[in-house]
Parts: sequence; structure tokens; C-alpha cells
Amino acid sequence: MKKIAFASLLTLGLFALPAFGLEGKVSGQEIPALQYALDTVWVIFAAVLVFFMQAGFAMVESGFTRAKNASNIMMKNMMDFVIGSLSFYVIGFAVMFGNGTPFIGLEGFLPTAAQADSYSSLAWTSVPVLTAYFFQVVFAATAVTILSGAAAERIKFSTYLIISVLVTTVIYPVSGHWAWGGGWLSGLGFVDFAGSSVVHSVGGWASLAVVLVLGARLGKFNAAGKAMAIPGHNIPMATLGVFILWFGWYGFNPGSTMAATVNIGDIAVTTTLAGAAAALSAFIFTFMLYKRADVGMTLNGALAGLVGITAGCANVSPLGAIVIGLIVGILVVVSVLFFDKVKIDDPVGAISVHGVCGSTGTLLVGLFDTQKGLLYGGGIDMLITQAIGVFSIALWAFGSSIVLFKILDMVMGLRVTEEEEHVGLDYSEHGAAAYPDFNISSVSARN
Amino acid sequence: MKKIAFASLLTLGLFALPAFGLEGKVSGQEIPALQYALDTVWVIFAAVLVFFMQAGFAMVESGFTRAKNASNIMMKNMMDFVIGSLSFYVIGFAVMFGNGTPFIGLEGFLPTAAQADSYSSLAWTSVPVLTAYFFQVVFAATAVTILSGAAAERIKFSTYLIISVLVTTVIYPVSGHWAWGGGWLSGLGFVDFAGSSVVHSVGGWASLAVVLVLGARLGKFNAAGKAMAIPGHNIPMATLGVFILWFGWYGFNPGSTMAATVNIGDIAVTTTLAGAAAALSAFIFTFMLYKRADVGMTLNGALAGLVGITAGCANVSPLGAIVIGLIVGILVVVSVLFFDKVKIDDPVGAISVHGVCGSTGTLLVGLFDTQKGLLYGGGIDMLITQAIGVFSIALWAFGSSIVLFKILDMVMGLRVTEEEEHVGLDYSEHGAAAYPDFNISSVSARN
Amino acid sequence: MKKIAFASLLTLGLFALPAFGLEGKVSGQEIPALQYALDTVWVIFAAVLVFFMQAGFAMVESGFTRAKNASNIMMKNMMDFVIGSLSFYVIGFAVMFGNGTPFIGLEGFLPTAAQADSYSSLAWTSVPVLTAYFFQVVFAATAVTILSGAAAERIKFSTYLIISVLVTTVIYPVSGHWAWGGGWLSGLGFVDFAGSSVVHSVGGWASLAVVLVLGARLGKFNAAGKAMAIPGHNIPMATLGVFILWFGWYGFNPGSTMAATVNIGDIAVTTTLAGAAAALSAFIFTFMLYKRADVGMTLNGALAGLVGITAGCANVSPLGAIVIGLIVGILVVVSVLFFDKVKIDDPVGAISVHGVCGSTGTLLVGLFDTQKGLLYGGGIDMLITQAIGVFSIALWAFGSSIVLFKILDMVMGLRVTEEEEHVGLDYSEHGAAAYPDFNISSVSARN
Amino acid sequence: MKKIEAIIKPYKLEAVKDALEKLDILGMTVTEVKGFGRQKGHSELYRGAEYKIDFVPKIKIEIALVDEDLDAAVEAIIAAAKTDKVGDGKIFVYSLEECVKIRTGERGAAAL
Amino acid sequence: MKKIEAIIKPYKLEAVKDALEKLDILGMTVTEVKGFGRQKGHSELYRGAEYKIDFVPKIKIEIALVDEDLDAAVEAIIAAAKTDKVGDGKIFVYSLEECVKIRTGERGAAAL
Amino acid sequence: MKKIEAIIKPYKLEAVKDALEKLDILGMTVTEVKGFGRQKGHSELYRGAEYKIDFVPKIKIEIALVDEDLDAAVEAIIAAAKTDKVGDGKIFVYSLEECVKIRTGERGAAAL
Ligand SMILES: Nc1ncnc2c1ncn2[C@@H]1O[C@H](COP(=O)(O)OP(=O)(O)O)[C@@H](O)[C@H]1O
Ligand SMILES: Nc1ncnc2c1ncn2[C@@H]1O[C@H](COP(=O)(O)OP(=O)(O)O)[C@@H](O)[C@H]1O
Ligand SMILES: Nc1ncnc2c1ncn2[C@@H]1O[C@H](COP(=O)(O)OP(=O)(O)O)[C@@H](O)[C@H]1O
Repeated sequence: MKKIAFASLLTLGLFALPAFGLEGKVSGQEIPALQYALDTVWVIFAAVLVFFMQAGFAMVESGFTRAKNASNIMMKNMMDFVIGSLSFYVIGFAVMFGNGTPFIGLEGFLPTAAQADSYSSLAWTSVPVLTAYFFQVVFAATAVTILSGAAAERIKFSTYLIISVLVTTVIYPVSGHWAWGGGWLSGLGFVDFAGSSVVHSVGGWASLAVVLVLGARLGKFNAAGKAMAIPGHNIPMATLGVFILWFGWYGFNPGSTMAATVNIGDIAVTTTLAGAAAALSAFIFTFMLYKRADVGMTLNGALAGLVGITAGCANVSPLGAIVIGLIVGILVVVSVLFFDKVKIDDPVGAISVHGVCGSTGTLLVGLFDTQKGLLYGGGIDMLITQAIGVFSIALWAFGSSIVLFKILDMVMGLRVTEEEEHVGLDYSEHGAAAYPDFNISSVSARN
Repeated sequence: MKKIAFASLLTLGLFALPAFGLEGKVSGQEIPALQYALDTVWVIFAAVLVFFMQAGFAMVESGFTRAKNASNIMMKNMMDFVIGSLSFYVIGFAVMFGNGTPFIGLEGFLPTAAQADSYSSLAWTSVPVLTAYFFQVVFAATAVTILSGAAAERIKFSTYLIISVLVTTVIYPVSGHWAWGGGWLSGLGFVDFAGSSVVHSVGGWASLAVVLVLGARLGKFNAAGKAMAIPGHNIPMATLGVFILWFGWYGFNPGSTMAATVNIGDIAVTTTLAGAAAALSAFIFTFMLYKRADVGMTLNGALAGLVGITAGCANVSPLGAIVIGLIVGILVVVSVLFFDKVKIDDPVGAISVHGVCGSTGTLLVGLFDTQKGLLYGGGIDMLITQAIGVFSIALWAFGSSIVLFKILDMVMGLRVTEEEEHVGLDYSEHGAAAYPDFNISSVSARN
Repeated sequence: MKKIAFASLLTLGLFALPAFGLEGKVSGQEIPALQYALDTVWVIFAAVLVFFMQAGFAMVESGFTRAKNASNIMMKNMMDFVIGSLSFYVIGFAVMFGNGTPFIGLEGFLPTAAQADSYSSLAWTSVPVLTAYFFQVVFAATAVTILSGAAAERIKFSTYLIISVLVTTVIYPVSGHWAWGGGWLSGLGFVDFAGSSVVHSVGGWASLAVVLVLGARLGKFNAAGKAMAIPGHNIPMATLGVFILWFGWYGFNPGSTMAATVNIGDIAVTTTLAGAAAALSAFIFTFMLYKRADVGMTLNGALAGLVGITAGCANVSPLGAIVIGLIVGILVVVSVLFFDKVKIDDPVGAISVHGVCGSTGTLLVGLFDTQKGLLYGGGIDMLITQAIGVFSIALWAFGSSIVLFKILDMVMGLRVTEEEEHVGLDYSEHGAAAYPDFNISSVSARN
Repeated sequence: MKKIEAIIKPYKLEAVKDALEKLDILGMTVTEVKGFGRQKGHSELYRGAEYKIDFVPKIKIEIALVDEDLDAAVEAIIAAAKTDKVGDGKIFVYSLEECVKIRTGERGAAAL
Repeated sequence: MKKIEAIIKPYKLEAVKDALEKLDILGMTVTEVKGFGRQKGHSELYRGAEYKIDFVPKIKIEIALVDEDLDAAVEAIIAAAKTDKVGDGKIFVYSLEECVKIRTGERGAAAL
Repeated sequence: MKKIEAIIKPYKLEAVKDALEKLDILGMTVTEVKGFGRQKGHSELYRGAEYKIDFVPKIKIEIALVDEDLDAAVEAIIAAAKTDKVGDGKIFVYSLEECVKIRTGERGAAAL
């Protein structure tokens, strides 16, 4: 525990000054140094919260699927961070933020403090290069971990690890470069403050690709093609996961200032209100449909609201946030029902929450931006820019994913065998049950 | 990720200065701006921790009740935050902190940055209006979520949602206005630094009201009127909940400075020591009574200590905190046994922990305040003021609650049917089991 | 909520100045005050994260052991913090950081703000005394809670409580004094930045002692002496625990600056990369051995990496961190298999993770320190110093523990009866099952 | 000797056990089972998809007893378990050829 | 009256239940059991230590029926549960002396 | 053919299974049950309130076998399951009318 202060070294100098009769003189360097220190503290706080979202995703995905696959999903969420943090360090960060073409970053692999000049797209933030990497890597991990839920209960573990590499080195960083890394989209004025599109929709549309290549779980659709419910094995765990994700979102959104700015509290508020409004509208909407307070849909609603506000959290008013939330809360329910209808099996609703609501939320900034949004008299321009961004990112994420995953499927196989799926991935991939002391039931009964 | 700095805009100005030959001159604005930024970062950090307490309450309450109601309780904790954050935004924040009479706030509904003047009771903190709302809304959510545990396993979900609205717009903010919003209690010098009374006892005494209107769970008292144990279904989950709550308390108490002040570490220490001392005294006391290390009582003890120190955390010494903890740790056990005796069925001990120990902790500040406390030679005055505050808040919380809940009971019904209670609220309210893959047992057996 | 600002009081003074025509004059005190405030905020943030590691340890240890002991382990982790925080307050902090001899601290019991002079070993950090205590107490709690896992499923609860007192007043603080409290090791230039040895290896080697005194769990070794698997009852819970620990490590390592310094982001990055690399190497190594993606070993790998980088997190490069991670990730697997082989029953791998990898990680700083490490041309000196530190700390921790625990065993008994072990500690020590609504199985079956 | 197998509603276990204790029948074995019968399961909802749950939780009580106790035991079970609602359950009676008490090796009625 | 006890693979329960419903057999009791037989368990791995799992999850279906229905029911179960792989299970038939419907007190075939 | 139903202490399952395997009895079905008998449950404590737990976890082993194997099997179970403490359990023997192997359709002793 040795202290290598940056602000304090300067203030020590300051303390020394009085001895030279210079009391009260400030060298003009202390304040920026302090501001940088504060920015760094803030960004690390935020990044650490976002890191914890890995646990949240793991809980939600595991809770919403069956007991026989519970360890497997936890392990996928652990390993995609493990692999993602390494491959984003070696390659992804440079592809996303490094100087290069408008389409891809080409320098700054294996970032170190000395390389600050390789990332001119990050010059606007005062935090050191590795702090920026730390904040960014947890976002990359979010993007990849979204796929884990969509592919749950049937994807081969080894192939999933390769997918983690692909998402964090190619799929996510390339469109990320367009919007945040100084690429062609940032030039257009595209607004995606904290990543409804750049992070969430990329994860969501890549999820659609993985689900299409994988196909539905055994038993998800009956002979008549009707969607069967495959209830999640631990709803309290899934709910805890949503609380953890919501908690982490206070790093995701306010932290995307990457500086201790005046508006971080405002962003926390838009984030809160949109999440709440969406949970509420999803709740009411399903209640009207089914006369039941559906837990799963309400939880998806909350996440949809948080995803939906992520793009505009710094640009919309609290009331705008509420309206955005109300919209995506209903949308996510419609979307989940739609994908069930068209026989696309997404066990946790990842495509709906992150893809559909991520893209929609980004679009809605074009309406609700208090400066340039259509509803605030800003005209249609911003909406068009948002649409361009949303569609190009979605196209890239889905297109590159489906090509890469198809190739993976041919080369090493994407899906476990029927037998393995039947037994459950905990045994077939990891050789151990998640809950060996409990009697796991194959017969549901209710009073 | 665009930066709208408040301190940094100024420091950029500063950087520009040298060009004009003014090196080293400080405009006199940077330091307050930095201080505000730091205060805001601190308050957001604290608020985010307090937000996470929602998850903690959900775990404790769910873990301490039966598997057949596990999803329902998680969902109540999710929805009371969802509803509470919206209704506190629209109404509650103004009622609590808005300018008005000594009894109620009357302006500042739908807070925005522009309305700072409507909340003169918050003028002492440097953080922006919405940051203040963010910090306060998580406190309001705490107050309401306390009821969820007391009412567990038998309250109608729809009615609970209405209760969430009532608590966050009327019950909590009115007495909150008295003490923290510039009302009559703040004038008296009543000390409740972080809300033992304002937050916890309000939740606790409203819990007593809801329990009285609801009645006991089926099977809680046998024919002879003796209290039967209804064991919680997941003690590790409840324990995790207590860890999460304790974690969150480091936002609750130190964060109530609403500024990065010199004493935040001291507050963290009094909080720690009181929680620990109370867990220890509850543990030893039940061990002496029963020769068993009762997990539930010890956990309640820890929470009682945290609740008990909340009022005085910034005003008592570390040793004072330990003594307060030791007292409330025993008190909470006595109180739980007392409510069982008088046939008031509080499944998780909410009335004892938050009501009894919240009120007691606030009173004890009158003894242990290092400036004005009786034991520190400050005379009896403070104790009297504390008593006035404690009783008026308790009276309001219990009185307004029992009236409102009685009306609700008559209008829409507060309790589920016997059949629904029997089946469990997960199925009857939400149509799905919490743990469908597990065999839930109706027969307890032990080697 | 009354504000006792330290920086702000000064800035209020500043605001007043213009009235006297002194606009822009800075008294030379505001900046250090702000820096202290920022340091304090940072340290509290970090300490709170480390506190949460208690929950992480509880989850990992409970998840990796059987359902019949689940409450007991949660309760041990709760109570060791409860007891540890009190006894470290009364005694341990003074023994570790108080002025005294090179071997032990002798002043500063019951720390208060007034006693700052008693801890000259902490003069380098600007944070107030009680803030320093708060940061340090969560480290002490980490050291003791490590034993809980090693001793799981067979240790007497009452004796464990005494052990918590011994670890936090004697075993941990004494060697802590040597390295961090101004003792003989700090003089040598021994580097253990955040405590691979001072915290983790002390916990690990004390764990070895407790396991040797306790003996193996019934059924762990068969008649032929072969190690039997005793599968953990809740692998998702254990994985959540690892996520929580990893999350907390961002307080443990970067927070050990005890100031908001320039390198906190760099430390977060070395921490991340080492944890990831070790999880990956443990994963690959076990996969090569068994053709299975072993969840438990991979989780141990992640923890091993985090433990291993703790000593050098501020002194090695990102690539150095990756290499350290890769090494300890393999080492932890070998070590777990080794202890099984030699019939030392450590249910969660505590000795391997914290003892073996903690000591090794500290040694490796002598190779990878970018200033003085052997591989960076710094010669052999640092490696020798590290070896001296590692071995003297391990010797003290193991030696003092085995003596004290042997005495405890003779005086009050360390182990429960066979009957109690059979029934499970939840019933025999606490009189209640962890999961009373679930059918706990005694027969494992798999499709 | 006979074996009674009674399928009852779970919350009736306590009452049935007490009724049998009154007859001095002090041994029984209980299994948690799932029943399919006239009392139908339910259609439920999960994330917008309906699913049918066909089974109902039941308790199976097995009692070995001497022939003389049979009728009284059956009557006692009926009296205690009856709610007059569908799903009250069934009592099945089998002939029991032999019974051995493991602890003592005793056989027949003495082993019960 | 007879009692059939069929031990089957868990995922065959649905098919067997449907087959029996087609025969108008509308009552049965299901228990989750663990089987030991020709279909062996597995060796598994936990933290580097191997452990043997000897048992296989099975479903036990119990059906009380009149003698006339016996053969059809047995055939139906065989047809529905058969996969031709080891572990398909067994059907056991016992004589059932008496049956009582708790709700009505009816006895014998009327109680089924 | 006979069916043996043995109620034993859970931790004796391994020993009983091994003992039966030695007799070349290679099929059995195991159920986790809860017993009520001379071995009483316990009074426990939860948050200061006492509660009585009447039942004790037991394992039920069912074995279908040919008449000749009966005595040896019973003896083997007794030997393996006996602890001389209350709660060791019971062995019940029933007549088994028919046995069918689902996989092959074989009946009788051949199906065991
Ligand atoms: N023929 C049968 N064979 C085995 N078990 C049966 C049979 N009929 C009913 N049962 C069991 O009895 C329970 C109650 O039967 P049900 O038809 O629902 O109601 P009731 O007993 O009132 O007619 C069922 O859930 C099932 O477990
Ligand atoms: N003799 C027996 N007594 C009781 N149950 C048996 C017996 N033999 C087999 N079983 C049950 O039938 C199941 C299937 O038997 P198994 O020998 O695995 O396959 P198969 O029926 O194809 O020969 C076993 O898991 C066990 O539950
Ligand atoms: N009459 C009975 N009918 C059915 N099961 C019985 C009967 N008597 C005992 N059992 C079962 O046998 C188990 C052991 O019996 P118990 O009376 O406790 O001990 P012991 O076998 O030593 O006399 C009980 O838990 C119960 O499951």
C-alpha cells in the first residue's frame, strides 16, 4: 500500500510552497489534476458496477431456464468475461477505439499508458488509457453475454467460447468503432450515449443470428407448431438478477460521461424512470391480456426500459424517459409473443429486450432529444440520422454474426446432441449437477 | 458518450488561460465546482448502494417465507420500487421537500433542474435537484418495501400496489416533511440523521397497521393460540439479503451527508460497529434462551443494529454505537417474541426491526449524542425532543396507515382467499411456481 | 441530514471572499482539503466493495458444500465479520498499525480520530483514522472468513467464533504489522501491495492448520484412502459468489492505494487480466486432464488469479499480470489435486487458492515488478526479499494457528460429533434446515 | 397382515396421522406423489405462453397392520381425510405376506 | 382388482398417460424414483475427483384397475414406453384386495 | 414372484445395494420417503418459535425377485441395514403376480 498520487503529489508541492513565502499561490496544475483524479474515481466506480452486470445476466439467464442447465449458464457468463476481457485487451479495444479508417480501428493493440496517442477517439475523456479500457471492456462483455441467454440450453460450450472471442474482437468493436471510435457514424451526429444500439442491439441482433443457426430447444414447439412454455427453474434468482442489472445500469448510463460531470444525477434519474415506466407498462399490458401478474414479462419490461433509455439517457427529460419507458415496456411483450409465434426460440427474451428495444430506444432519441428531437421542434434530421445508425449497426451485427456462426456450425458444430440436451448441459458439458442435493423433478404439479 | 462537464468546462477555461499570460490564476469558481462534482459523485454512489437494498429486502423477505410465495415477494419488491419511483417523482418528493406549510410540502411536483427554488429545505446540499431526488427516492422505496415483508404470504398483489402509491405519496413524505423537509420537527432540533424514524419506523409502524388489518397467516397460531413456526424456505438467500442490506447501509448512513464531508468514514464505522454489536447481542441472548445459535434472530439482530444506529450514526462515538447496538440487538429478540405472544403475525420481524428498533434508536440519540446527549452532560432537552419526534412520527405512520388500509380493505380487499393462500401466491397471483424444477415438500423430516 | 463538510466549509469561506474584494484568491488550503475528501470517498467506496466480499465468500463456501450445512456456513461468514469487526476495533487495529516494536503494535487500541499519532505507519495516507480502520477491518474479515470454507461441514460453531477472535486480534495483525504496520518486513522493501500474503496467505495457511487439527470430513476418503467427491449443493450460488468476490476485488486492489491516485485504473486492469488469465488456464488445464469443463476448478482458477495478482497489482504490467494469472491458474489445480492426494480435506480449496497462490503471487512480484523484478533486469535482490516475506508470514500464520487451534481443540473441542456431522450442522448447531420446503436428496441419480 | 395405501391431500396428513395414532397405529411411511384423477390440474402462464399442469400434489401413506386393525384404520383415514371435494383420494388395501423388523429380526405381527 | 406398477423413463410419462387416457383409465399416481438396473449410472467429475452415480431417475406409475382392463393397460404402457434401449423399465402387477374412494366411501370397482 | 419393500436409513443404501449385488440381484427401485415410527422426530427452533418435526427421512427399496431368492435377500438386507438402533426400519414382502420387461415384452422371472 504505497501511494502514487497524481493530485496529491502536486498538493504536496503546494504544501511546500509556504516555506518559500508563496502561500496561497496555486500553480494552475492542481485543479486539473484533481479533476482527472475525480473523473478516474467516477469512471472506475461506474465500470465496477457494469462489471457486476455479468452476475446479473448470469442470474437472469440461469433463473429463466431449467435446473439441468443452471451451472452451464453461470459458467458461460463467467467464461465470456474471462475470454472477452483478454481478447478485448489484445485486439478488440484497438479495433474499436484505435486510430484507423472510418470503418475499423487499426492501432493500439495491447494498450498501455504509453499508447495514449493511438486512441484519438478517446481524447475527450481525461481518464488514463487503461482506465478507459477498463470501462470499455465491461461494455464489450455485456454485448457478448447477451448471446448466452438466447443460446441457452442447447449451445455447445466450446463453440460458445469461440463466439465470445468473435464478438469481442470483431462483431462488437467494428460497429462500435463506427459510432464511438471516430468512425463514420460519429461524424453524422448519431447519438447513442451509453449504447442502446452500440452495445445492447449488437448483442440482441447477434442473438437472433445464433438462435436462427441453432434452432429451437427440443420441446419448445409442439407438433402443431404451438409455443410451449418451458418455465424457468428459479424465478427469485432471475429477479435478483434483474435487481443486479438495474444496479449495474447506474454505472452503465451515468458512467458513460466518462467524467464527473454535472449531469450524472440527471442520467441516473432518466434511467430510473424509464426502467420503472417500462416495468409498469409491461406489467399492465400482460395483466390486461392474461389477468395474471406475469413475473417474467414484468422483469423483461424493466430490462427493456433500461435498454431503451440507454441511448438517450443524457439527452431526454425525465418525462421523455417515462414515455420511452412506457413504449418499450409494451413493445417488449409484443416482441416476445411475436418471436414465439414465428417459432424463434429465445429462452430469456434477449432478442426482444436488447435487439428490438435497444434499436427502438435509439430511434426514439430522434423524437425525444430535448435539443434536436422531432417532438421538441428539432425537425426530422436527427430522426433520420438515428435511423441510419440503428439500421447500419443492426445490419452489421446480424449479418456478420450469421455468417460467422454458420461457419462455426459447419466447422465445429454449434449445438449439442439431442441426448446431451435431454440430459442437460450441466452433466453433459461439465460432468456435475448444479443442485446435487435436491430432487429435481420432471413432473410439474400444482394444487 | 459526450461529456458535459461542469468542473471540467471550467478547467478547460483554466487551461486556456496561460495563453493569455494568466498562468496560475484561479478564477475562484473551480474549487466550488469541483466540490460540487465530488459531492454529486458521492451522493450517487450512496444512492446506488441504497437502491441495491431493494434486492436485499427482497431476499430477506423471500428467504424467510415459504417457497410457494417466493416469486410473489420478489415481485412485490420489484413493483414497489417501480411504482414508488414514479409516484415519488410525480408527487412524493414535492410533498416531502417542497416549500409549503410546517406539515406538508406544496410545490415542486415533477421535479426538474429548473425548480431548485421550490425545495428550500434542500438548500444546504450542493447537489443538483435531480440528484437529490435520486438519493431520496431510494429512501422512499425502502420505507414502502418494509411493508412487503410484514404483509407476506397473504396480501393481495393488486392492493399492495395501491399501498405502494399511498406510502410514497402520503404516508412517508408527510412525516418526512416534518423532519427533513423544513417542517415543524426540524425546527425543534430533532435529530434523525439518516432516518431511523423518518424511514425505518415509518415502514415499521405502517407494517403494524397492515398486519392488524390483514390478520395472521393460516396456521400461524394453533387452536390453543400458540405461535407455530413457519420456517423460511431459503435461509442462505435470507442471509445474502442481510449482507446486501448491510452493504447498502454504507450508502444509507454515510451518504446522508449528501456531501463528501470529513465524517463519512466515521459514519461508516458507527454503522459497522452497531450492526455487529446488535448481531452479537441478539445471538448471545437467543443462545442463552434456547441453547441454539438461531440464524433468523441473529440476522434480525444485525438489521436491528443497522436500523438503530441510523438516526445517530453521525452524532455518536464508536463506543456509543456499540452500546446502542447491544441494546437494540436484545430488544429486537424480545420484540419478536412479544408480537408472537400477542398474536400479531409478522413473518420477517419487520415491525420489531424497523418500528421498535427504529424508534428506539432515534430516542437513544438523546442519550448518546456526543454534544447534547444526556450521558454526555447535555441534559434532558434533547431526549425530550427526540421523544416528541419519535412519537409524532410513529403516530402519524401508524394512524394514517390504519385508516387508509382499512378503507382499502373495504373497497378492494386486502387479503387473498383461503384457497389462494393455501395454494400459494406464486400460483394464485402470478400463475407460475418459483421453483418448478424442484420438488417442493409439504412434509418436514429430519434425521 | 446535516452537512459537516470539510472541503465545503472552506469553499463557503471562499464564496464569502468576493465581498471583501478578494475574488480569485485561494487560501492554499482548499485543494488539499478537496484531495482529502476525494481520497476518503475513494477509500470508502473501496472498503464497501471489500465488505461485500463477505457475501461472496459465504456464497462460494456454502455453494461448494452440502445443503445440510448451508445455513451454518452463511452464519459463520456473518458472525466472523460481526466478531471480527468488534475485536479488530478493540485490539487488532492497534496490534497491526499502532506504534510499537518491529514485531507488534502496542498503542492505539479502540481507535478514535484523536489518536492519529498512534499510527505512524499510516501517516502516508491522508484519510482520517476511522476511515483507515474501516478500510482495514474488511481486510481482516477477509483473512478470517477464508478459514470458514476450509473448516466447513465439521467445525463446532462456538469454537469457530473463538477462532474469529484469535485471527483478528493476533494471527492476522501480527504479521500484518511486520509488512504494513511499520514492522521489520516493511523495512526490507518487501512488496505486498494489497495483501496476497498479508491477507490471503495468512488466511490460507491458518486454514491448513485448522484442517490438520480437524481432520477430514466423514466419507471424504474411502477405505482405500482415495479422495471421494462430495459435490457442492448449489453451483450457481458458488458462481454468484465468485462474481461478488471479483466485484469486491476492485475495492481490494485499487483501493489499497488508500488515495485517489493516478494508477487506480491500471490496478483494476492488472486485476482483471490476472483473474481472467488464471480462470482460463485452470479451465484449459482441467479440460486437458479430464475432457470436461470443470466448473469448480475454473472458479477456483479465477480466485487464484485474483489472489495471485493482489501483491503485485500496482507493480506489474498488464502482460505481467496475464503471465502471473496463467501460472497460478495451473498451480491451483495441481494444488487442489495434491491436497486431495495427501488426504488433507479442504472442501472449497481455500488452502490452494489463498495459501499456495497467495504466497506464489507475492514471490512472483520479484520476477515481474517492472522496476526491480528479475525479468526486468532488477536482479535477484527483490526476489530474495519477497521470499523472506512470504516464508516468514506463512510460518507465522501456520505456526501460531496450529498452536492456538490445538489448544482450543483440547480446551473446548474443534469438531462436532459424528452424529452431528451426519445430521448436518444446520440442524445440530442452529436447529433449523436451510431449505425446509425442498426435498433434500440422499441419492444422486443421473440420466 | 395387510398394507393400506392411502392417497390423500397433503394438508390432511397431520389429521390422518393423529387419527391413526389414536388407534395406536404408530408406524407409517409417507411419500410425496403426484396424482392424476378427476381433480384436474391447471392451465398456467409463463412469459405469455400457456402450459398445462396435469398433476396434483398428493401424499401417499403406507401402513402395515394386522388384519383386525384394518377396518378401523380405513374408517379413521376416511373420517380424517374427507373434505367432500373432488380429489380427496383413494385407499387401497393389499395383502402383506411377511414383515420383518430389521433391528430385531422379529417377523410377522411382532415386527409391526 | 389389480394394481399395476410401471417403472418408466421420465420423458415417457406424457405418452403413457395419454395412452391410458385413451383406454378410459383416468386415475393414476406418479412417484419420482431412482432406478438401479442394467442401465448403469455414470462416473462424473467434481473438482478433479471422480464419483460414481449408480442411479438413474425413473418414474413410477401406479394404477388401480379392474381385472378386465389389466391386459389392455399393460399393452398400452409397453407400446408407449418402449424405446428398445436398456432402461425402458418394468411393469409389475399385484392383486388389489380393496379400494375405497375417500370422498364417497364407495368401495371396490366403483371406487376406482 | 415376490416383491420386497425395505424401509432403511438413508446412509445404509450403499451397503444394502452392495449386499444385494453380491447375491446377483441387479435390479431395484429406490424412493425417498419419510417415516413415522418408534424413532421420533425432533422439536426444533425457528426465530424463537418451537416446531415439531414428526418425520424421519428414510429410503424405500423395492426389489422384485423370484421366490427362491427371497430369504437370502431378506437376510442380506437385514445384515447390511442393521445398526441395532431404533429406526433401522422394516422389510415387507408381497406376492407379485406378474412382471413384464418393457423393452422386450418378456414376462415372469425372465423379465426381472
Ligand atoms: N385408479 C387409480 N389408480 C391409482 N391412483 C388413483 C386412481 N384413481 C385415483 N388415484 C389417485 O387418487 C387421487 C384422487 O383421485 P381423484 O380422481 O382426483 O379424486 P377422487 O378421489 O375424489 O375421485 C388422484 O390424484 C390419484 O393420485
Ligand atoms: N428386480 C427389480 N425390482 C425392482 N425394480 C427393478 C428391478 N429390475 C429393474 N427395476 C427397475 O426398472 C428400471 C429399468 O431396469 P433396467 O435393468 O435398467 O432396464 P431394462 O428394464 O431395460 O432391463 C430400473 O432402473 C429399476 O428402477
Ligand atoms: N406399520 C408400519 N407401516 C409402514 N411403515 C412402517 C410401519 N412401522 C414402521 N414403518 C417404517 O419403518 C421406519 C422405522 O420404524 P421405527 O418404528 O422408527 O423403528 P424400528 O424399525 O427400529 O422399530 C419408520 O420410519 C417407517 O417408515
